[in-house]
Amino acid sequence: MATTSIEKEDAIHPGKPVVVDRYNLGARVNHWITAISLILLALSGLAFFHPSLFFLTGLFGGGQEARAFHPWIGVLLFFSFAGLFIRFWRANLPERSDREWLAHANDVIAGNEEKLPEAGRYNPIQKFNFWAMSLLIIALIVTGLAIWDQYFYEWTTIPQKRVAVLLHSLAAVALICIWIVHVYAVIWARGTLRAMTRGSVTGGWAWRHHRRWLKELAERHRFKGPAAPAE
Amino acid sequence: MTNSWTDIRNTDLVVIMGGNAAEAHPCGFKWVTEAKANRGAKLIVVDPRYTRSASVSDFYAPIRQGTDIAFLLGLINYCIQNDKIQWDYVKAFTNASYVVKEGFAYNDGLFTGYDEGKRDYDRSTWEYEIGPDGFAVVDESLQNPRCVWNLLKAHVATYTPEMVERICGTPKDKFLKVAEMISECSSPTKTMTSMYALGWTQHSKGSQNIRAMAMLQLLLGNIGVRGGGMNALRGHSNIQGLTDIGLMSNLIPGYLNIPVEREADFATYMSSRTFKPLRPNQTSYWQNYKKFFVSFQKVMWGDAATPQNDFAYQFLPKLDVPAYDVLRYFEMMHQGKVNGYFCQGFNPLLAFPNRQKITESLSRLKWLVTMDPLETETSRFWENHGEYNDVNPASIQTEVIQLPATCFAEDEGALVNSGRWLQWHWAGGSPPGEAKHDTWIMAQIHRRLRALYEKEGGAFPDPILNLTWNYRDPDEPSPEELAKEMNGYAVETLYDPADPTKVVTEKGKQVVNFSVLRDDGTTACACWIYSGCFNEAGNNMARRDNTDPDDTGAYPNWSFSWPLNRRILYNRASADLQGNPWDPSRKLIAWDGTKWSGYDVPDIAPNAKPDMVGPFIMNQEGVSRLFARGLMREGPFPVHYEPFEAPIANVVAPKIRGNPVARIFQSDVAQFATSEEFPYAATSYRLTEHFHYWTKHNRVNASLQPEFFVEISEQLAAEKGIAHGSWVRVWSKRGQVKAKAVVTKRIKPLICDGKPVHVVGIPLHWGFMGRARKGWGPNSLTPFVGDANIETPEYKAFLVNIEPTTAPATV
Amino acid sequence: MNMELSRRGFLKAAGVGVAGTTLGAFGFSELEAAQAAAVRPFKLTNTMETRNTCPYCSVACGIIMYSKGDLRKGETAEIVHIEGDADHPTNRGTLCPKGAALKDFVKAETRLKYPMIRKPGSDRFERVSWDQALDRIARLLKDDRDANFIATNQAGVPVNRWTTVGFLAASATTNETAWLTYKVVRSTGIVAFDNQARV
Amino acid sequence: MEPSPHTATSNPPVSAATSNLTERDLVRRSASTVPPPARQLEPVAKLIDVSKCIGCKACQSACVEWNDTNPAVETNTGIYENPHDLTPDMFTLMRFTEWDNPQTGNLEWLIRKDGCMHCEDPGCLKACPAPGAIVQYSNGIVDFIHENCIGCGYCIKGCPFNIPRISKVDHTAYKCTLCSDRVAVGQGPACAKACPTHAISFGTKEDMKKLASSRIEDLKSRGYENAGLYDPPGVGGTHVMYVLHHNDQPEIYSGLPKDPKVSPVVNAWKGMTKYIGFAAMGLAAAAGVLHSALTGPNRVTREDEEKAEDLVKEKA
Repeated sequence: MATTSIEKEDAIHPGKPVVVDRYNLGARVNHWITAISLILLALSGLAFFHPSLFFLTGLFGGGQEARAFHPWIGVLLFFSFAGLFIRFWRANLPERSDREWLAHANDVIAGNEEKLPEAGRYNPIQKFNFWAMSLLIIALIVTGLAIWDQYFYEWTTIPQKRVAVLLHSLAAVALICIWIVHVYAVIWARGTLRAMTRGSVTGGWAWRHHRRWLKELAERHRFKGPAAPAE
Repeated sequence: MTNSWTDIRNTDLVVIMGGNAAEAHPCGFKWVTEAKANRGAKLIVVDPRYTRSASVSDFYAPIRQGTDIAFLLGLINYCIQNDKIQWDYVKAFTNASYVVKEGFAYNDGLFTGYDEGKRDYDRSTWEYEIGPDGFAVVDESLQNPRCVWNLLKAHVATYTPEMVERICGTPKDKFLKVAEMISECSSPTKTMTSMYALGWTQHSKGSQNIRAMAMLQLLLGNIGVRGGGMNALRGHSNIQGLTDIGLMSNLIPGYLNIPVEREADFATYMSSRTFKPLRPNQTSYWQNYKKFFVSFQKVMWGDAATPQNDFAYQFLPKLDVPAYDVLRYFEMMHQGKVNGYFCQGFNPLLAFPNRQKITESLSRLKWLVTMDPLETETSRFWENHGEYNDVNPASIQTEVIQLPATCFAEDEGALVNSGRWLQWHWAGGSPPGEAKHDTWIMAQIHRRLRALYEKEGGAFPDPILNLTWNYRDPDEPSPEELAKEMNGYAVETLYDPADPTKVVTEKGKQVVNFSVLRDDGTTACACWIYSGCFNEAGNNMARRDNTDPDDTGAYPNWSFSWPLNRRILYNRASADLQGNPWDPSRKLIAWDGTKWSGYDVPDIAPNAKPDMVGPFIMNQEGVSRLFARGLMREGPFPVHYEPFEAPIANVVAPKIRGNPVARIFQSDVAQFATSEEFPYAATSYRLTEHFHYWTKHNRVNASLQPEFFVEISEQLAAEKGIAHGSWVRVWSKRGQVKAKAVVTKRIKPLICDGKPVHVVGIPLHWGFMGRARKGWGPNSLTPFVGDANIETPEYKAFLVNIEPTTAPATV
Repeated sequence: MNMELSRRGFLKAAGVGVAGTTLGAFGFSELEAAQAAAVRPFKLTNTMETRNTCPYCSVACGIIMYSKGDLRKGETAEIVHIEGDADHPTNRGTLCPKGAALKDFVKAETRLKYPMIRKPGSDRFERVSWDQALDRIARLLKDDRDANFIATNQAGVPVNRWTTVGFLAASATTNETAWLTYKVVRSTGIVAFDNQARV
Repeated sequence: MEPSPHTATSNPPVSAATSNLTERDLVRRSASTVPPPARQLEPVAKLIDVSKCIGCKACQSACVEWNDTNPAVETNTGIYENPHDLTPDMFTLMRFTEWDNPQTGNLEWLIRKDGCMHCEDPGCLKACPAPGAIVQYSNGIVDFIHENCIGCGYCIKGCPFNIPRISKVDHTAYKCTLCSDRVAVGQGPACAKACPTHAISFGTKEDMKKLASSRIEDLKSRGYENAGLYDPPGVGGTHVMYVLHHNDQPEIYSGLPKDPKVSPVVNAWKGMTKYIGFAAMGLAAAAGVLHSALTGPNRVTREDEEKAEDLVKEKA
């Protein structure tokens, strides 16, 4: 049984129901900064992506403002996501069991989790999302800098900029798709959102979705006081 | 210019040599491109650099600076050898057939009469043989060995294509191609125009450069015809006007002369100015000299100029030297012999050679007055600008008074262009601050000086106290009033000499033109050649009717062209001895059996018979001069002399350094370098993005060409380890400059007398005032020597050395 | 005064009629009421035109200066634009890079505005009034002329010259300025009189 | 005498003139659609005859003065180009190339006036995301409307000629407008009027093509057998055309593209990518909705909680 899927802050609060700490305050703040940045980036970026969405620049005060804010938000996103990455990259390393998990894709979609191998802190789809986001954000920041003419015009040639802007839009589309999956998954798997709001999940949620993680925590006696409140 | 800018459209071949019209006169150069586009004209450029003119040429030939005479005499030799001469023209309209006095000779680079001690000639043998009838002897068969034709033929025989290559560095095949193209214009129906500028004048033998081309043009029959001529592209907007009005040491307006000491009285002065015709029936228009002179004196001193006092002849100064030209005067200043100096719109600190000497000279003045619309380096010569003007203000005791003048946009009056058009312009803007018109400033200086003389008396106040000053507002004479003085007016009512009852001009009225001027004091006229510009018909300079019958390019009703609104000088020469145009498609004027008429004002009496009166009416002979008589100081024919600083010795006269009659001051001789010390041949020039030292004050032009640079060949750059765009130091025996290096294919080493010669090009637009980056001008490097006839400094050919360096300290 | 010219007649006169035709072909003869234009408003509208000549080289291109304010009505006039005069036979509206930027010569930051004097040994100019400057000049001239005027040479011939003060005239002043300068300078006996023609 | 036709040479009007270029005359408007124009203006063109150009930079000077720009005073870097490149304050630039003609052995100094080509199929307009920031009039002029520009620089990527530049001052894109304000009142562009040698002419495109053919004939007679007109079809032709002495190798003129077209990358970006992008995002969202509908939410059950409690009890 691998041990890497446990984070420092993870802990079980015995009680009824069992509550499991999943994300501490730092992780949650970090996540939400990232999330808000991403949403703002998507809104401003989509405004440039297609004329029918140009009205979205109004959210930022106008086209000039949207154009000016977008790359700075991108920089924020990059560093913010880097924080998440440093926190969670270990827990997202692929494992042998992931393959077996994925082999039951039908059961994943159908929600027949009982038929799946027990997942660790993250299941393979989450891991995929994590790595895809990481790679796409790197791609976006690199291509974004290449087309950030205000400061980096001289750094690239125009043909490079053209490729960059194409890749940037493709990467953004991909990222948005992944984001949609991510958001959907949170909504679909009820009880998930509180992990990023209150920082904890119920034992049942952990049992259902990340049983191996829960077992491991229990195994290692990562218990904290009785029924812990949110904080 | 003998012709006008708009006439260039009529040409078949444009030769740009000694100039760079595309860069220095772009809008005039338009007419070259028009001739090319519409007539299939060709353009030849001969220049040490492949210029922007060359970039649109049909043929480019390189030449070493300062060797134009060899090239041009080579062309003359080619035309003679290949019988490419417009014979009818040459025989009828030049002095080819005139027989020269016994005793005249040319040997080893010198003509007869040279005095090495005086650096001057006794020119008495440089004359025609005068027959018993008092007229010059001619041999129309051209057989006489002493006739001009045969002397010329012998004189130019040295300048073979091989010799041209040896002196000029122009490859023989390129020279021959140029010669072939040019010689085609000996046909009466093919015309070549010569466009030159300071590339020919700024040499110690500049006048002879121009003469050499003029001779070639005469041999080809290209003077006085449409699309032909000798076209001096003058540098400044009114340099022609200031020359015409004679703002020079030795001139009176209209090319009259200030007396010299030996002309103690008026009679003596006039005795050498009778201008008797040298051939029968000739006009010799200068016979009217006295009319023009007396009318000038009348306009100056009015009632104080009377027949009894020889029209105030003694009010004029008399010269003890040929001229107090600027080189002489700065030499005097340097010697501490000058106390005060005025610079009116002139920037000598950057315009005169050997800047170190200029700075020292200005520092020895007691006072300096500058009048300019802009900050000039001259008015701040005492101010320290680090390396760019390394002086100590505390040690300079010159008082400097800087007066703000208006610029063109705030000023009204006429400017004379290269084509002699007097174009009136109007003011459209208000002057900044307290800036004043030059006319106001000059009037104030006069009025205050006059008041002091009235009050205190003093040295010979008469010419000041009697100066005509009857202007409506004595504090600021109006441009119209001044223009009317130049046109001239009747002091007394003028009657027709042929019919004394007939009034020609009422007293006080403007004269119609100079034909009515008198030598008895009844007319006043400031500048006879301008007469007609502002007569009773009004201000003819303000005319703006641009109709041009038959598209000849004459535009006869646009402004006024001196003399008499004539657009092409010597236009009588456009027709043959019967008065028919040499080229019917380019008719200018023609003889209809009783009179001359056509598109231009005939440059001859309208009833002068074509087979009798020669076209060159200002010459006593009535013909043009291939042989200049004694009018040029170096000799009646041009000779190739090297610049004072030359990379090789004179091939045709190895013992002679420089021009043997150019004036040199003893203090400057030590500062002439040899090619051993300073191996590279430098030349200076303008760039199209700038106008002299003015436009560096202008944000737009400063951005178009921001920083001082020098141009060198890739070969020299490699030899010296100079990188493209890096800093170099260029120094001569007189000073140094630092500049960016433009390494270019457009300058290539030339092989002269077997030796490679590297050219260093130094443009002239930077100083330490204004908007552009600080820099230097080539005058930090150039030698203090001028042309033998007119003292134009030798800016175009001198020696320098060059090496990589670091950027100047920023100030 | 300078606009009573034939300039609108130039198209006919100089055979550039095609230009007129060309313009017609753009549809400019239609003068229907237009919607708000997207293009920049034409900046010369309601300016004053004055004919002048480029002060640089001797091609002497015709120029038209556009100003706010009319000098002829005694108003202060500010030049806002300068362009080639299309009616001029030589330049036909064209201008070189210097001429095209003439406005910035007129408005250069280094235009002089006030008389200044730099005292001997000083490192700066000081502003003075015109009267102070001109009286000073007249005094300097008078004193030097009286001290150094040469009335006769050794042979007793009147020569009436003054060699210790020189006058260097310009190259771009008008004929009228040149002539007045000539009068004033010549009347004093100054012989060191020269101009830019020599260089 | 004048070759005809050429630049409209009459002096500009000073009395109020009606602008002839209105929104009604737009044929394209960036990031928007326009109704078909009520009238078709005659297509115009600027013809730059490189063989007549003397590189004097009068066009640059006139352009600065007319457009009230403020180019910087830079340095000399060993070349004649100044400013060193097009800038938001320099819409046109003389580019100089010293070229040794291998056939003749002669040096040729090729001087090309660079600036907006006013493509019939403008890449900048195609790339522009801001509605109405770039417009094209039915006479062919492609103009930037600064009020609508957001300064994103997409036009730079869209342009096959590397022309637009973004101002660091107002963060909008600048380029030659073909002096649309002048053309609108019947004047030619400032550069064409100033050009001393009439190397720049302006008129109807048809007339300019005729003028070009007479120039090409002249050049051929002078030995430039490859002289020709540069009116690249890859961008639908341009409303700024060149007469080149060596039309077979336009790239020797400071890199004038031989067969310019809007980059396929740009076409992919502004074309397929949009559809694919919307499709992908839509699919992702739709998949979610569908999945949700089919499977319903994935809820934690009471049983799961108990299991967890059991586990905790067991291990605690």
